[in-house]
Amino acid sequence: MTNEQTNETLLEVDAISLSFGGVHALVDVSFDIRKGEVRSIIGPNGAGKSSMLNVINGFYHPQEGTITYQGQARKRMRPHDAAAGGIARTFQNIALFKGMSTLDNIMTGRNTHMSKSLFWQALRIGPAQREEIEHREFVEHVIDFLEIQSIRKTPVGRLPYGLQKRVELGRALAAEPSLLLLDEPMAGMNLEEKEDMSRFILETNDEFGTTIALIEHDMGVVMDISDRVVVLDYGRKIAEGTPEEVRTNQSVIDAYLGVSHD
Amino acid sequence: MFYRESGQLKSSYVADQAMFPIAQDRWFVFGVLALAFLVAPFFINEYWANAILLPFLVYALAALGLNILTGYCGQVSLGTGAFMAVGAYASFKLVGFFPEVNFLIVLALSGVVTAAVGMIFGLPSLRIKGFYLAVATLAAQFFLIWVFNKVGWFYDYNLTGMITVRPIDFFGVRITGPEATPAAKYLFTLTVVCILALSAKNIVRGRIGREWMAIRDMDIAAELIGIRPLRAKLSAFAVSSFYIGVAGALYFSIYLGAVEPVEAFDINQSFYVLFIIIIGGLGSVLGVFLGSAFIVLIPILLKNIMVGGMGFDSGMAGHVEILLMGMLIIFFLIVEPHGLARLWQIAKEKLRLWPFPH
Amino acid sequence: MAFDIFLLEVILSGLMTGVMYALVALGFVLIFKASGIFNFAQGVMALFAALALYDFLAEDGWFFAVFGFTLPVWLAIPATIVVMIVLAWVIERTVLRFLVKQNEIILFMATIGLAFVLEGLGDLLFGSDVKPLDIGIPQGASDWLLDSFNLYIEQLEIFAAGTAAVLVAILAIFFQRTRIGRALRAVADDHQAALSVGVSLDKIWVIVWSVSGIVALVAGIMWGSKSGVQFSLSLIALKALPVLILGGFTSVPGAIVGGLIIGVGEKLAEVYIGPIVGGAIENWFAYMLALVFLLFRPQGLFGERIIERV
Amino acid sequence: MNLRKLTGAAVAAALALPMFVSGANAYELVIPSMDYRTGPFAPNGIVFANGWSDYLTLLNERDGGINGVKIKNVTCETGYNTKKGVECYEKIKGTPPSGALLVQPLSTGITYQLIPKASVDEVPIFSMGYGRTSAANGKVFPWVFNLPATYWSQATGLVQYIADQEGGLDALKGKKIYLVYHNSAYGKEPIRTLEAMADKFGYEFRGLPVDSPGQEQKATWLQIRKEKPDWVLLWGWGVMNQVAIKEAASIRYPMDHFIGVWWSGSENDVLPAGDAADGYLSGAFHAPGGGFPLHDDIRKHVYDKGLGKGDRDRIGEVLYNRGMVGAMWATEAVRKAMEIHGTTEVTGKHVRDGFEALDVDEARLEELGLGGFTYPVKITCENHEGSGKVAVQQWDAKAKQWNIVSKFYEPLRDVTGPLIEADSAAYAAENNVTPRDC
Repeated sequence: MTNEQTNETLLEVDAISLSFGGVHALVDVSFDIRKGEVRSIIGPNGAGKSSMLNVINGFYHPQEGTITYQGQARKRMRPHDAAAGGIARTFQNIALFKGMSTLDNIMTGRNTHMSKSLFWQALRIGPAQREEIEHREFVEHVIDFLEIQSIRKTPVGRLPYGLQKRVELGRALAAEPSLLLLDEPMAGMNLEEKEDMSRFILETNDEFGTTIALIEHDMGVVMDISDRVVVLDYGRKIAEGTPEEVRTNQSVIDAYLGVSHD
Repeated sequence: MFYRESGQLKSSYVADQAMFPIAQDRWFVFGVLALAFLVAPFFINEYWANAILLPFLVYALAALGLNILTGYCGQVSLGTGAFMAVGAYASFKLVGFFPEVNFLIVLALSGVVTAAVGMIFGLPSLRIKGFYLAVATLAAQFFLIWVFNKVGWFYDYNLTGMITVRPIDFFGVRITGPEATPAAKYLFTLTVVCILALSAKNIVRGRIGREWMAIRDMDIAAELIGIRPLRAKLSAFAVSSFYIGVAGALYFSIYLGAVEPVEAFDINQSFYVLFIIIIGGLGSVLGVFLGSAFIVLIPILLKNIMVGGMGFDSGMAGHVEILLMGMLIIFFLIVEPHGLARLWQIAKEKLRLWPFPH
Repeated sequence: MAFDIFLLEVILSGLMTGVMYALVALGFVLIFKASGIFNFAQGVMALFAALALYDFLAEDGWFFAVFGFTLPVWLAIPATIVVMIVLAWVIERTVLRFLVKQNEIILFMATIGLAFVLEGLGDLLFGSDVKPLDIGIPQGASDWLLDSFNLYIEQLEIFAAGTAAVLVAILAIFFQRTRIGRALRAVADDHQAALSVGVSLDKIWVIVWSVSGIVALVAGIMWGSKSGVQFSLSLIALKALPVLILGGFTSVPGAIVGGLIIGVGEKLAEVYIGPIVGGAIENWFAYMLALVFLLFRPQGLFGERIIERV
Repeated sequence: MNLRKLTGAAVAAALALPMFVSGANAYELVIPSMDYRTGPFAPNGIVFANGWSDYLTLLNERDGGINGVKIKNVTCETGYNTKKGVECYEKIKGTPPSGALLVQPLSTGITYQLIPKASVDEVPIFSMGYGRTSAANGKVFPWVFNLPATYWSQATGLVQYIADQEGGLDALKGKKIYLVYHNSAYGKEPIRTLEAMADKFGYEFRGLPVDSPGQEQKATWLQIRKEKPDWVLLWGWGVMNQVAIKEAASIRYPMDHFIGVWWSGSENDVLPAGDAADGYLSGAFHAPGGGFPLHDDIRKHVYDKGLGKGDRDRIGEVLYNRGMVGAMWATEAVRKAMEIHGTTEVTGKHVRDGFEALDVDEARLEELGLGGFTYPVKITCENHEGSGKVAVQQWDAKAKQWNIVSKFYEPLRDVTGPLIEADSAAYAAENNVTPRDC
């Protein structure tokens, strides 16, 4: 489906177990994400999908297992290491900075690429000024790409839901991520918005070669745009494979149809 | 009709990122500054300097500091009074040690000392949030004031426990004490406040400012996109305390000239500065000036109207003044909870559309 | 006097003082729990309540000026409660209902405005003199304890402790057993839920501010009996803040336990560490103590745990 | 009650308006009052300010002012707050036509603000018994007058009173004298003097600070109960006084061994404690009570005309008398200034000279209707304090009145002298002041 796909592994989670005070959110989950692919994580509510993303970018610290990212194995990821290493994400419940404009929100995505000291920023001449302009240019590309030029200076708190989701994607893209984690980017959208969003995701994957890990409930979308799918249920991996393989997998069907666990 | 941005196309990002992208705004600000720097000094008398403009400027600066922490970074602090005291005592000791050093450098160093102290007391912000943090900063407030009151070294072991400013010249012009002219005190303070306000505006619209706002709006999300909460919060505490420290040094050296820690820097001071930023507008540089004008000037105005204009007894006027002040605060909060800065903005938006209603 | 008796005395006095703090802190907790408002005016409300009570009792008050007689204590207290309920209603009508759903710091600021209004109003209505408040609460050392055990405990504070116990019991019954109380607890958890119980939000706010006003009256009586009713009474709020953070903003038992810990802690510090470092450390010590607790439990001793989600 | 006064004030103001217009051209003597009728210390501030203003009103009503020149009493509310005090001072100092002839800042903090300004603005500061003690040294502080007695003089006076009760200064050896003080510059003021005397007379001294405002003093009084000092001195203000007296009563500390500074000895301080305060002592430099001929004049010329600032039945309270006597000294200084300079159109500069030549002796007090009310005050170029004497008064809870129970003690100049010298020298050095010759 995508042209730049290779078999090189970008991220590998190995035997991850995560629990909160006796509640097992993830149990012995292992899978990998290859460079350049769109990898979907699906499963019923409460299957542990978001927890999985939170483990990958270091918000949750699993009790067991390792995460290998770009060849480097870690017991636990730390959020700013993840960000610095090129993992960016969007959130299930929009986590934009509501008091800031669209532009500023997306600019925060560039933060890990900026370095000029407080002193220069206070003066805002020379290096700090140049740095600001340079990153502004990049952000303008993202804005153009997502077709949100007209809301550039609007505080995001005032934007409709669909646009907020788009801005959030923009913030993640601005970081020029190697791995983009998308947590239900299309939840609550109408058909047209979903189509737009699918297009952006695919183009991102195509044009920039960004690897994408996607959580999505809309099976149609998942089957359309994913290269490979991993299915979680009650914190365990129950299936993995191409969309077709997963679609026909009996335990996946059971999980979605709500067949009771013994 | 005349106030609008149409026709003012930006051809570069520099122009688009300018502090006042709309030309009329720019001219307005230049006009105010020209008035403040070039005209006001010729008309200023002691009453205007000591009772109105100096407190207005000094509190605006302190509020700017607090607004960086509270308005931009979302960390509520009630330790402002004590941090002002740190700045004041630092400047007092520094002038004592190095009487020849330029006062601007003394001010900067006082700010740095305060920044260091502020960072220490900012450490709990990593674990403690919201009003819990606000009340925790009261620990700083009470502890620091106790130290300045108790440890003789800070007040040079004098018999009174008060510190009095030494005569200080700035490039040959006396700026402290009663011999300084009102114009000299005012211009010096105005210059410092303008430079620092400009820097603050630059900082808050750059990377660090965005980090602070990100932490304020959603600290977890900020952390997940790679902002380190520790660094962002502590840098906010440091910059904020720097400003408050400089404000404290000016408050002591130029505005009051003699202070006693218990009264001059007490908890009311902390609340006072907090009022300014809330009334003025959280997260707005313009807001601190509007807020400071409101909180510093309205009581004086009310008092002068009631005592001077209406012949009230001064005590009665005092009670009515408190009552009215409270009502005004509530009134403005109801009209515009986001402060005077937002009101100003709304007024401008209306003006932009004028004379058409929509 | 044996040393250990002195230690006991310090601890007991600390506990008693802690109860006095807790009485003030309780008012904060009630309002914060039900509406998320950090009510800065709580101290001034205590002052206002005490002033109103004094007015019903004294011959130089408005009540006497208008009606020509004063009220006995047992009538004056209910009358003051009515005043506080009216006050709560007025506050809801003129301030709170316009600020629903605002950011907590805005609401906080509004209560500061309210504090100014009440302060100015109190001064204008009742004057700023010190008013001795004596409603028959025993005061001075407990003779029996002092004579038989050489143990000094202030009677007023024993009385305050008893009152606090009764007050907390009543509050507990109110919250657990009455329909309105349950609605109040619901509103603390979720405003929508409260609406579905069929109690309107403005009514709930009036009730909670009334209850808090009554608690303020109790605090005002105790502190006013101690020092006379005067403006400084409103400043006891500052003594309640460390209690509040230590106990948690949302917990009634937290206010009591927090008060006891702060009371004992600061007294021990002042008596045993104070002389070494120069004294007057109890104020900041209380805050430091609270701060240390917070570092281990950021939501206070009994506060609701803050769960972070994305 | 106060709203009623508000209406009264408005009416009075309306009536007064034409008067101002008609008298616009006449020279007036501007004597300001920096009051505090709001804030935590208002209960005390109000009474003092009433005494001060009523006396000035009396002079206008009875005598037509001072030597025929009307007094213009400008009031300004400070709330006992330094910043408001600065605003007030700047506002009133230039009041036409005379400019402020003197200021009575009524707060330690504000006084310290104004001390350096006084010489530049040529407005004498009359910090009556408070403020900077070393300002008694007229060589360094030509514009500041802290008559009739400083805190340091008072501390030595109170210790002498203690010595008298114990049987002489020698008997102080081994006694314990504790000080409970307001933890501020004001409260810390007597510590050096008390320490110096402790070295000299061999008593044991300890200071117990209480943070402002001071509603909670349990820890302090538990320590006193445990260590049982022979005498306790109190340097408090506002609510701290009331609580301290109550706490002392609660631990059954003997009230007649408990002495307050003169700011801790008013009706406000003892009334809330009721009978328990009986026997409590405090410093005083003037008599309590409202039975002096001057009080009668105030009732007749001020209150009967409805011009009184306060309640009629509070005339003669301790702080009322203090405000009144302060206004008396201030106006006597103005009178003296007129005499020296031979003009009735005096300015602040003249009044400074008037203060420096102030000499209110027994005979003059008698004339003023204050015979025996206080002791004679004589100011010189180098001594701005005067005789510095202090007596002790005692509260009689039954009769609800204060009574002077001791003689007036001369200060121990050998104790205070060197301290004043040292502190004023330090001030002179810090501020490049060259002490003048006297």
